[in-house]
Amino acid sequence: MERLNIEDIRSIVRNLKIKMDAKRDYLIELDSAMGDGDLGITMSKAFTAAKDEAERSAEILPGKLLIKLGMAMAKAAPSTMGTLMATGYMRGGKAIGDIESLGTGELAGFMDAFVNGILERGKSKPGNKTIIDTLYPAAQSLLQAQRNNKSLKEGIAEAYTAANRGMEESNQMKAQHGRAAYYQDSSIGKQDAGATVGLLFIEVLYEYCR
Amino acid sequence: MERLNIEDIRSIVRNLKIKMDAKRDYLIELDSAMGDGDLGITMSKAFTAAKDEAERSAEILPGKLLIKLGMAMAKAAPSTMGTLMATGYMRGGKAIGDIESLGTGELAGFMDAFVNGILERGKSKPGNKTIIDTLYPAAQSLLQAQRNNKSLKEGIAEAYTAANRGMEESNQMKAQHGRAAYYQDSSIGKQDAGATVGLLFIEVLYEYCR
Amino acid sequence: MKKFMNDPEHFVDEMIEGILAAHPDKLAYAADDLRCIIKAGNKKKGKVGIATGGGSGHLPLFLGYVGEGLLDGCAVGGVFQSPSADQMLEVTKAIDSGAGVLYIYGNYGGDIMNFDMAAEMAEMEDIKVQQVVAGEDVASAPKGEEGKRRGVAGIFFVYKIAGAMADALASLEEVKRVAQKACAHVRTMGVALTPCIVPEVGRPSFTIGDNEMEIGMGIHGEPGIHRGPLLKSDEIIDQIMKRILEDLPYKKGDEVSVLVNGLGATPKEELYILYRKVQQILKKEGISVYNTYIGEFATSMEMAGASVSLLKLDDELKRLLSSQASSPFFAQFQL
Amino acid sequence: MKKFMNDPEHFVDEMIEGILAAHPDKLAYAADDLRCIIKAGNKKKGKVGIATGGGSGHLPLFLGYVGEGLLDGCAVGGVFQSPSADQMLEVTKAIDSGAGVLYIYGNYGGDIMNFDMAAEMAEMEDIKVQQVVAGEDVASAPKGEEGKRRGVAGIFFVYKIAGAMADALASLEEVKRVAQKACAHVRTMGVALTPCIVPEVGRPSFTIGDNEMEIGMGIHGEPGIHRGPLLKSDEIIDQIMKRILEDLPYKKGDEVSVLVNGLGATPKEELYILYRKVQQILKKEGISVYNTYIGEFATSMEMAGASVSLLKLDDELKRLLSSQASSPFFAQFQL
Ligand SMILES: Nc1ncnc2c1ncn2[C@@H]1O[C@H](COP(=O)(O)OP(=O)(O)O)[C@@H](O)[C@H]1O
Ligand SMILES: Nc1ncnc2c1ncn2[C@@H]1O[C@H](COP(=O)(O)OP(=O)(O)O)[C@@H](O)[C@H]1O
Ligand SMILES: [Mg+2]
Ligand SMILES: [Mg+2]
Ligand SMILES: [Mg+2]
Ligand SMILES: [Mg+2]
Repeated sequence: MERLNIEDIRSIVRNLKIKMDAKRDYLIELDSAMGDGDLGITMSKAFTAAKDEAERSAEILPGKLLIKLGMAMAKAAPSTMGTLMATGYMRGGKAIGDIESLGTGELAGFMDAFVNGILERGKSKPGNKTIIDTLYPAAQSLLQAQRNNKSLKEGIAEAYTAANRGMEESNQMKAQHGRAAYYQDSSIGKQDAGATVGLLFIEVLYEYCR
Repeated sequence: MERLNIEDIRSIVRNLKIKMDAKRDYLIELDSAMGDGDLGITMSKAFTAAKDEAERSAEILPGKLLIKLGMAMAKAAPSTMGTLMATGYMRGGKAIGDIESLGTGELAGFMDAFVNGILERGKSKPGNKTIIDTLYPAAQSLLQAQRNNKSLKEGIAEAYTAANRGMEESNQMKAQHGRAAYYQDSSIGKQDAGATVGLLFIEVLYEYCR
Repeated sequence: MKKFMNDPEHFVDEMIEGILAAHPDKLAYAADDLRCIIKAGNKKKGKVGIATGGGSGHLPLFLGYVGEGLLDGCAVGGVFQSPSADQMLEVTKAIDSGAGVLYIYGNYGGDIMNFDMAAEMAEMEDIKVQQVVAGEDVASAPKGEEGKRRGVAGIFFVYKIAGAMADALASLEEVKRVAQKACAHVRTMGVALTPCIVPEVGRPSFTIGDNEMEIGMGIHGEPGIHRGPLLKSDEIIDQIMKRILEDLPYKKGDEVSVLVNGLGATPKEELYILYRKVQQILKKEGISVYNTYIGEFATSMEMAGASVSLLKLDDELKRLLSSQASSPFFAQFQL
Repeated sequence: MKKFMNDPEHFVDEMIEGILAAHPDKLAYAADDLRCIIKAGNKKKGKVGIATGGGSGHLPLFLGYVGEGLLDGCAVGGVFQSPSADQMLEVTKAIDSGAGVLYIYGNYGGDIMNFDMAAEMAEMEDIKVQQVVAGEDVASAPKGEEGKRRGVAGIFFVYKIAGAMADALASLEEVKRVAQKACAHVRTMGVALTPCIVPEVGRPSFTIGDNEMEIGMGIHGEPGIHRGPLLKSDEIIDQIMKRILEDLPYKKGDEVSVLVNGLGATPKEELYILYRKVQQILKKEGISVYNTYIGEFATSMEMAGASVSLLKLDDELKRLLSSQASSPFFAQFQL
């Protein structure tokens, strides 16, 4: 697969819902350790809403559809992660404009805007033990792949590797945002729930394009 | 010992306190099964108050002292059993008047008035699975002993036997009063906490005069 | 036993000290005894005094209803224990302004005996005393044996009605009459999910399975009419409302005030989920709701559970229920 | 999990249905969305609208403070979840009467992001919006990092003060100013004894030993500053008061309003035992108590625990605090 068209996006959203449902209890557990334990529920809700919206919507332009998915998620799951995800989809969708399919470059542009939207809404930056710490390396890796003219499949595979590395590194970070920040130094060494969601997000892309 | 004088009464009250303290948990358990589980606490409080009053009071007439003990108990332990006990002491003390010591006859008079006071205050009668079902047979037995000119020791021994028999019979009765009444038929076969207090009361007398 | 307390023996007295410290302009005590709570300030000349009393552990019952347009005094017992006749007498003496005193309390053996003793003593001191014993828990005795029923949360209505009547300077007989009318018009049934712990006992006086509930259980853990698996809340309310409605009975065209009472640990969120179904049933039955009270009105410390009470209104009861009232534990603007 | 409920998924909506059914003359909803709660009746011309919002499971927070002399609207989230920016916007539109809208809410990431989004959207619709984020839990971040502190029960004071100011038709800037002043003058610290269960999760999100307590724990179970064996209540208050007093600091000669808040399962009896010690300490420190609020003002469903909040008063705050206010969950006569 060289490019992702509107039907690929619908399939990926469906797969994201399946993945989040499957990881529901796991995310609850991670979020319970340093948060309020709802992340499994909200991610499952958010991506169910996104999938429903993707199926309902007759939209034919990827950018427009992605914005709508974000709006649906914002309504369905207004938690920290739900709101950040929604912001990411809306900014990412807006960034890719009216193109009909996504290759490495468009995906890189989408992910870059996605990450910047989250940074702005959450007033955070890389290194603070959040979802950013898996998504930002993935986006950077995609931008690099674009510069190197890598194929979509290659680009995503590298992004997945980068996200996995980000996940590992984030484990050693100290939480600065959200409920986890109250754990201060004792957050070091623990796995961040939001960063895990970021990794799962890239994982689904990777599994789809593999 | 042929007669109980004021110092005997002080000793018996002390022994009653010791007995109730020793049986605290047992009474709590019995009262928990068909009541609110406080009986061990209130009896311990009531007789501690009675003992303290007996030690504090310079009273030399048994009747007067017994009335004071009742008043002290009413203040210290105004639960069902505390109030009934208090009423018993006050009525019993009043009944024996100004005598200086108690033989079989005076004790029978005391116990008879004691029981009648409880019946009046509690608006109950024998056979309703209450403290009455151990105290009433004991009082009746003492009245009989008086008619037969039995010694105090003999009279009390017989009263203790009567109270024990009353205890057994009361187990088969159905509760009609207080919290236990809510248990209806399922109270049959269970041991009444108040009747147990009645038995302990006679038991202390018996052990003192034995 | 997870309680905020110091020595269990001082639980009640420290609680009262806290209450008096928090509301010094509203509450005071008589006869140098912290457990003889009375309204602060001057007595209203010619007003019937209303006294209540009962065990601690049920806040806002009982002393929480001492206030404007409510009660004048309360004898406070140990946890789940009656106060003493002595204490009731002291409260009676402190609140009597010559118009007599009405005792309103729940139908429990210990309380009855002590209030009886107190009434006898008060009469010896030339204070007119009348008594109204509230008992409206339909689960505690069958129809026809209403006199055996326990008093639970519905006593709130009796206080409110009698308090308003006394505030209007009605006679002792009149205040007693409306209190009795309120008693006759109110029915309650409850359900318990967990036990509670009496501080001095230190462990639950009964147990209830992890997935069990007991319908009809009393506020001291007295047995109810059915123990079984925890049902959906709508099903529980179906059972409770059926028993309440057919007991009085409450009929099509009636107008009621509804009290959904939490026993302690049950959150308000759940009380409103319960009320939702109560209201649906009343609507179906053609019974209209004048107003609602939803919250904690009679508790059992940290027991989880709830009860539903209905008061059938007529013009007089409605007028008395609507009047303004306030205490440190209860505030109502004129409805 | 012993809760009165039907399907956990409908917990919040059924709760709101119950609330609206119980208080139809007091509360309504906007935009055909039950979770957009507003005051029933007409808007007061020229009055600044005050909106709040936050997760469910904290009653009377947040919607319980929509009422006379208090707030005008509330966006209601799922249990412990922020409501959506959309819902906040709908509430904003419904309560604006031209004088602008003030958002007052607690310092939680999800709420901030959504209120930020809502404010951006409202401005696009030409509604003036200002925000005040309340955060006063001294256990949640050290002095010097006040901006990181969680908002807990003390937000009640901010609502009361801002609500009274808005009721007097002050401008948006003025209402914001007094709300900020209240925030600056209030400090809270709490202690938790047991966890609570989010209905849709079905099990406690944290555990705490049978004889343990956690001082400083947040209302969603956020970590506190010390977990250890359950101490006597006077010792707990000693620790809490020390931290609160030295934080602002509250000093000799100050006058305060005190809030002792129950987290859910803790009975009023215990709250008063806690207050008793609070009052003793304040007396010793030469800090006088203007009035007290003791009860449930911000809960975590069936969590056992409590918090203490102090509001340092000046003449303006005292005047605003004293004014009459009423909602289905809170009633105060003019002090
Ligand atoms: N300001 C922020 N910016 C980016 N990510 C954040 C921020 N705050 C929290 N997060 C992420 O959100 C995750 C928690 O999400 P969620 O469970 O939805 O939060 P909550 O339940 O507190 O609303 C954290 O693990 C972290 O990765
Ligand atoms: N009306 C009554 N007359 C005589 N005895 C009674 C009466 N009601 C209850 N009792 C006795 O009191 C006992 C319970 O006493 P207690 O625990 O003090 O009651 P409570 O805790 O309900 O006030 C019962 O076991 C019974 O023997
Ligand atoms: Mg979370
Ligand atoms: Mg008992
Ligand atoms: Mg008792
Ligand atoms: Mg959350």
